[in-house]
Amino acid sequence: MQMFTRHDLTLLFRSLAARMDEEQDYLAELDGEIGDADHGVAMSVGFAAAAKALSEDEAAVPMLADGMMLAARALLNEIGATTGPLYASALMRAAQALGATTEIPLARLPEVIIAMSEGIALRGASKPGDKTMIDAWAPAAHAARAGLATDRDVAHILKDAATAAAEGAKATRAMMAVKGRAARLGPRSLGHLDPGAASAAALLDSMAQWVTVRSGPASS
Amino acid sequence: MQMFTRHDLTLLFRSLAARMDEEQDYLAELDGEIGDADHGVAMSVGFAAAAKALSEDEAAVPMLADGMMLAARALLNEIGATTGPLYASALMRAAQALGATTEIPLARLPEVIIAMSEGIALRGASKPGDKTMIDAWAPAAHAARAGLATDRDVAHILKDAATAAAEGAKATRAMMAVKGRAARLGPRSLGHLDPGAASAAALLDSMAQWVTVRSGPASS
Amino acid sequence: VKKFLNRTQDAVSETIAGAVLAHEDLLAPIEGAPRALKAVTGPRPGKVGLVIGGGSGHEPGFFGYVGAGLADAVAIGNVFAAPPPDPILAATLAADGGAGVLHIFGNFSGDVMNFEMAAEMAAARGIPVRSVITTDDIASAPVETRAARRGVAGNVFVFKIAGAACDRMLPLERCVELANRATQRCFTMGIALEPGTSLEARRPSFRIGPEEMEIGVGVHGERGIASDRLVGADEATDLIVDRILSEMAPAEGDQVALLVNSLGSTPMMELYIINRRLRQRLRARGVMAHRTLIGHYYTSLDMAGMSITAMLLDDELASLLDHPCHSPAWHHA
Amino acid sequence: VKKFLNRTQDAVSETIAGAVLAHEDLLAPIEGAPRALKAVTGPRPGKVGLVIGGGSGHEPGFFGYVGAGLADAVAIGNVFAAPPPDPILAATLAADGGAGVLHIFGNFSGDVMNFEMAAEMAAARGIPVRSVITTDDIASAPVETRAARRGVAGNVFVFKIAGAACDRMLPLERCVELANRATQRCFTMGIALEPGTSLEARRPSFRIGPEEMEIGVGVHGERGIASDRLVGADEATDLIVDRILSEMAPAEGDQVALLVNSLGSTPMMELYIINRRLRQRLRARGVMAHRTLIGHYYTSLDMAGMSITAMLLDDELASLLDHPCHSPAWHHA
Ligand SMILES: Nc1ncnc2c1ncn2[C@@H]1O[C@H](COP(=O)(O)OP(=O)(O)O)[C@@H](O)[C@H]1O
Ligand SMILES: Nc1ncnc2c1ncn2[C@@H]1O[C@H](COP(=O)(O)OP(=O)(O)O)[C@@H](O)[C@H]1O
Ligand SMILES: [Mg+2]
Ligand SMILES: [Mg+2]
Ligand SMILES: [Mg+2]
Ligand SMILES: [Mg+2]
Repeated sequence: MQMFTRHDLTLLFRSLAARMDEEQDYLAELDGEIGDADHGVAMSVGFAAAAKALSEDEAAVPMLADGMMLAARALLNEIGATTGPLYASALMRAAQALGATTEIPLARLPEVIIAMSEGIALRGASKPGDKTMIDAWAPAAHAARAGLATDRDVAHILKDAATAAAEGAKATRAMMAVKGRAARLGPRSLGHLDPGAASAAALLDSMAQWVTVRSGPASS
Repeated sequence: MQMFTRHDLTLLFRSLAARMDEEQDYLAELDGEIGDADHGVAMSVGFAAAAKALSEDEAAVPMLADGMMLAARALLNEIGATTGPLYASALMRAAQALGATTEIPLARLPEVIIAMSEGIALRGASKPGDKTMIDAWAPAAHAARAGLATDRDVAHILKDAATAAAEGAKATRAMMAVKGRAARLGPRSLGHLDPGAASAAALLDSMAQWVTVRSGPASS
Repeated sequence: VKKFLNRTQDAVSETIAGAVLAHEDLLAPIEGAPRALKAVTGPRPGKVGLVIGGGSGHEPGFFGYVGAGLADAVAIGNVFAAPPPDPILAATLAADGGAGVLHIFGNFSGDVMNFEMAAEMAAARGIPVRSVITTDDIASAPVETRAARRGVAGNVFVFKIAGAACDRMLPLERCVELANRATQRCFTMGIALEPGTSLEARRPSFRIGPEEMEIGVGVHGERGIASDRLVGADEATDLIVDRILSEMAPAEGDQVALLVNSLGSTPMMELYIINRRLRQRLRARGVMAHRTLIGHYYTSLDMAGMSITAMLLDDELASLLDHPCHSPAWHHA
Repeated sequence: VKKFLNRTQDAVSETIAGAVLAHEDLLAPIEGAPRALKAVTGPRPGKVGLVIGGGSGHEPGFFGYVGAGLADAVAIGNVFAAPPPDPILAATLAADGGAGVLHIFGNFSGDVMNFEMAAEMAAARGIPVRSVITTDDIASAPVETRAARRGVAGNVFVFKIAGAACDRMLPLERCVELANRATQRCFTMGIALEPGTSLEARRPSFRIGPEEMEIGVGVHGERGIASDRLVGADEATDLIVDRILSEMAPAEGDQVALLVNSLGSTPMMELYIINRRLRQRLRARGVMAHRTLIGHYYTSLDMAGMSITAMLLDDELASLLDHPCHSPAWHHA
């Protein structure tokens, strides 16, 4: 059985950070349209800080849950903003899901997606349709739950989650923002992608790719 | 003998004001290059105020000298700046030259040019070559003096003065400013026309045209 | 767009360093918290501590309002980003005089979440924290959903009222009540002519057409609630004053405090021209200006634009407004 | 370029009207002189009157420096144009307390000529006037021809020193001497990133290339003495500090007053970043900052740029600098 180790956690976050770095300009542009143009730098700097903390303290903090907490705190204190508490909350809830262990079966990774989605929803009190990152996370969590129930291969489950997130993000274009900065624009937010949903879809896509590589050639 | 009356003074200043209004944008552009871009509005507003004062008080102030003083004061108090004191001083000296009379022979108009040039030179303490309006006024005054000595027709004398002023103004392009705002630019003032010289040339050209029309078909 | 910056990522830290040096007599660092500052006058035993904060890019907000008669400490976020809980907690500890701490911040999801988390952390350390969330931006949501509105330049007045209340040694509940009353009576609206420049991209984050202006902008370089045809100073002022007066509904003889604020690159000449019209309109309505602030009080990087804030006074608010204060951005004796 | 203006030709009058309304407690009109204002505190018998003035477009200059401990009256010209003699005379009469009047203005041909004419008119009415012409802009002429230099943001310090000297009831000759000492010890230099916008044309009066900046600009939207490659905040600061230090030649332990000034649209964040570097450089040289002003003190319409002024203090200047003042732009107790 393939395991997801504490070192994998570091590697996963490095991938996420690299992806956020790539997406920075695009996210900044999206946030410029209906927000304050800082979502790109927030995500990029936040995940870089999380990855750095995970790398540096890999030996000192061997438990997955503690690692997730470390990542949460690093991200939160690096960026604050809206994204800081939301993703910190996501990661803290993921930490609870992972528990005090140094590794878990790789197949349990969809649980992380479910936990993160719950953490964001709890902290942000937003529902699908509000034109926020929840519009990507909630369908991803749904796909993850469905996948776990049907016992599908982890790489495929994550791919399904990523696809659901991408579709969810795309759907925000037609929504009017109810939460966050864009809500003040009222109908002017229509026709624009939500930057937080876009970055969420990118995170989930990056996670799916990482798992695909990690789990080797697809088995189904 | 053709006379230059108090009403002619009003008409002359209306022509000068109209011309300064036409030149406003061009002068602003020149002053933008090596100064603070306000010479156009200063000349236009200043001569408009002088013309207005001369019109309104034509009956109450029938003497030419008093009219010139009125114009000087109106111009000065409308614009202040560098141009205000310089042209006020020019007009005050012209007032002295005209004296307490309601009209003078039109042929004496070149004296006004000489007086104005002297007034400017006295107030501004600038010499030809300093890249100022004196580079237009001094050659014009020289031409006026020469013309008076040779007993030429007044319209021609003023045309000669205007030509000399235009050439003097053109020559400022090659000069490095010694006086005024442009002096602070040092060698960077090279290659630019001096706005004050350009407006002086336009004033003198407008004066010559006015006299040509006023004195009827040329007699030489 | 060109700017006097070094590395973009150092801009906030360098700004804080420069501010502490410029205002050594007023501002002091807080040990171990590089993104928080405290007043040199420090907390007084028995005085409610006042902590303010928010993102950078609003200079002189927020550290400009730290000092005697104003806030005791400030937490400073990245550009247009709420500070994380840690500096807010550090500011709270630094401001604590044993009588509780008041947090005041604008109504933005980031600020609300981070201040909430910090308040919980402070409570866990035995410091009672109460929060007042400002909602003065009348353009940002209809009056029926006032609580959804943004907190913008009116913050300056709310800080002042609360700072004076704290300085007068009023108990925490009273300070909260007064700060809430101030924000309820603050009405702000902004108009932008040009967007601000993102520090990273060094270009405007959106475009405003050459014949257009944005109405109802906030203070984060964001779009307003609507684009409108560009108008002159008086008409632009009227647009705002109409909205403010209709919500404020002042009675004849009422007194207001005014803030005519540059959002960044709009120069003071234009603010004075706007103030002239603003006062004409108020006079016509029988409303008196008790005090006017005019200048760069609460900015949005280099956005070209302005906001007008009017706070409807009562005797108590007027007296608190007149209470002396000494901070980088607001001094009076 | 868009601006909050009504008719261009009304901009100055409307600015003055707005200023009087914003600062009713400090500024008052002068009967019959729409382009002059006086301090509400008025002249005091036996006190030397201080009159300042210059063109508009430098807001809060010049009326921002009228008030207790500062100037008694101000004459206001058109945009970037010296005021005519009449308003200067009116200001002089309004400032006269029977002990003579001090005129302070920057070294520009227009200001010199108009103030001279007004001084002659005042003298004819029996009011002795002495003039101090400021020349702090070190970029505008070499040190050998110091008297040819422009007077720019350093004016603010010269006004302050003179205002304090007058307020302390020193005789005219001493006030002149102190103001002259202040201007001799003031060193200013400015850098612009973008030109300002002429009100009439509503477009920049010249162009600065995308990779260039202008060094040694004044405060009238004019070009500097040279174009240079665009550099970061620290390098730009160094460029200025090198020039200032080499002229000022301070000894270790010397104290200076600092003004980090926005020329218009440069926001305060950048000024603080510049101040950080400025203080690093001064510290390395063993020079202490006695007091720092930072913000929009002496502007050039909406020019993007900044200037740094340092005034080398002695005990007397430091004490005058610390003297209380209350004006629209500078308050301290
Ligand atoms: N209450 C909320 N719940 C979930 N997501 C939210 C909420 N408020 C805002 N967001 C998300 O945050 C994104 C903006 O993040 P960011 O730009 O980093 O923060 P800020 O808006 O403070 O500048 C939005 O695009 C939206 O997806
Ligand atoms: N000392 C002087 N003597 C004569 N002309 C001068 C002097 N100083 C400046 N000028 C003229 O004034 C012109 C500028 O006028 P203007 O732009 O109206 O005033 P300012 O320079 O005060 O903005 C210059 O182009 C120059 O011709
Ligand atoms: Mg954002
Ligand atoms: Mg000029
Ligand atoms: Mg933000
Ligand atoms: Mg000028």
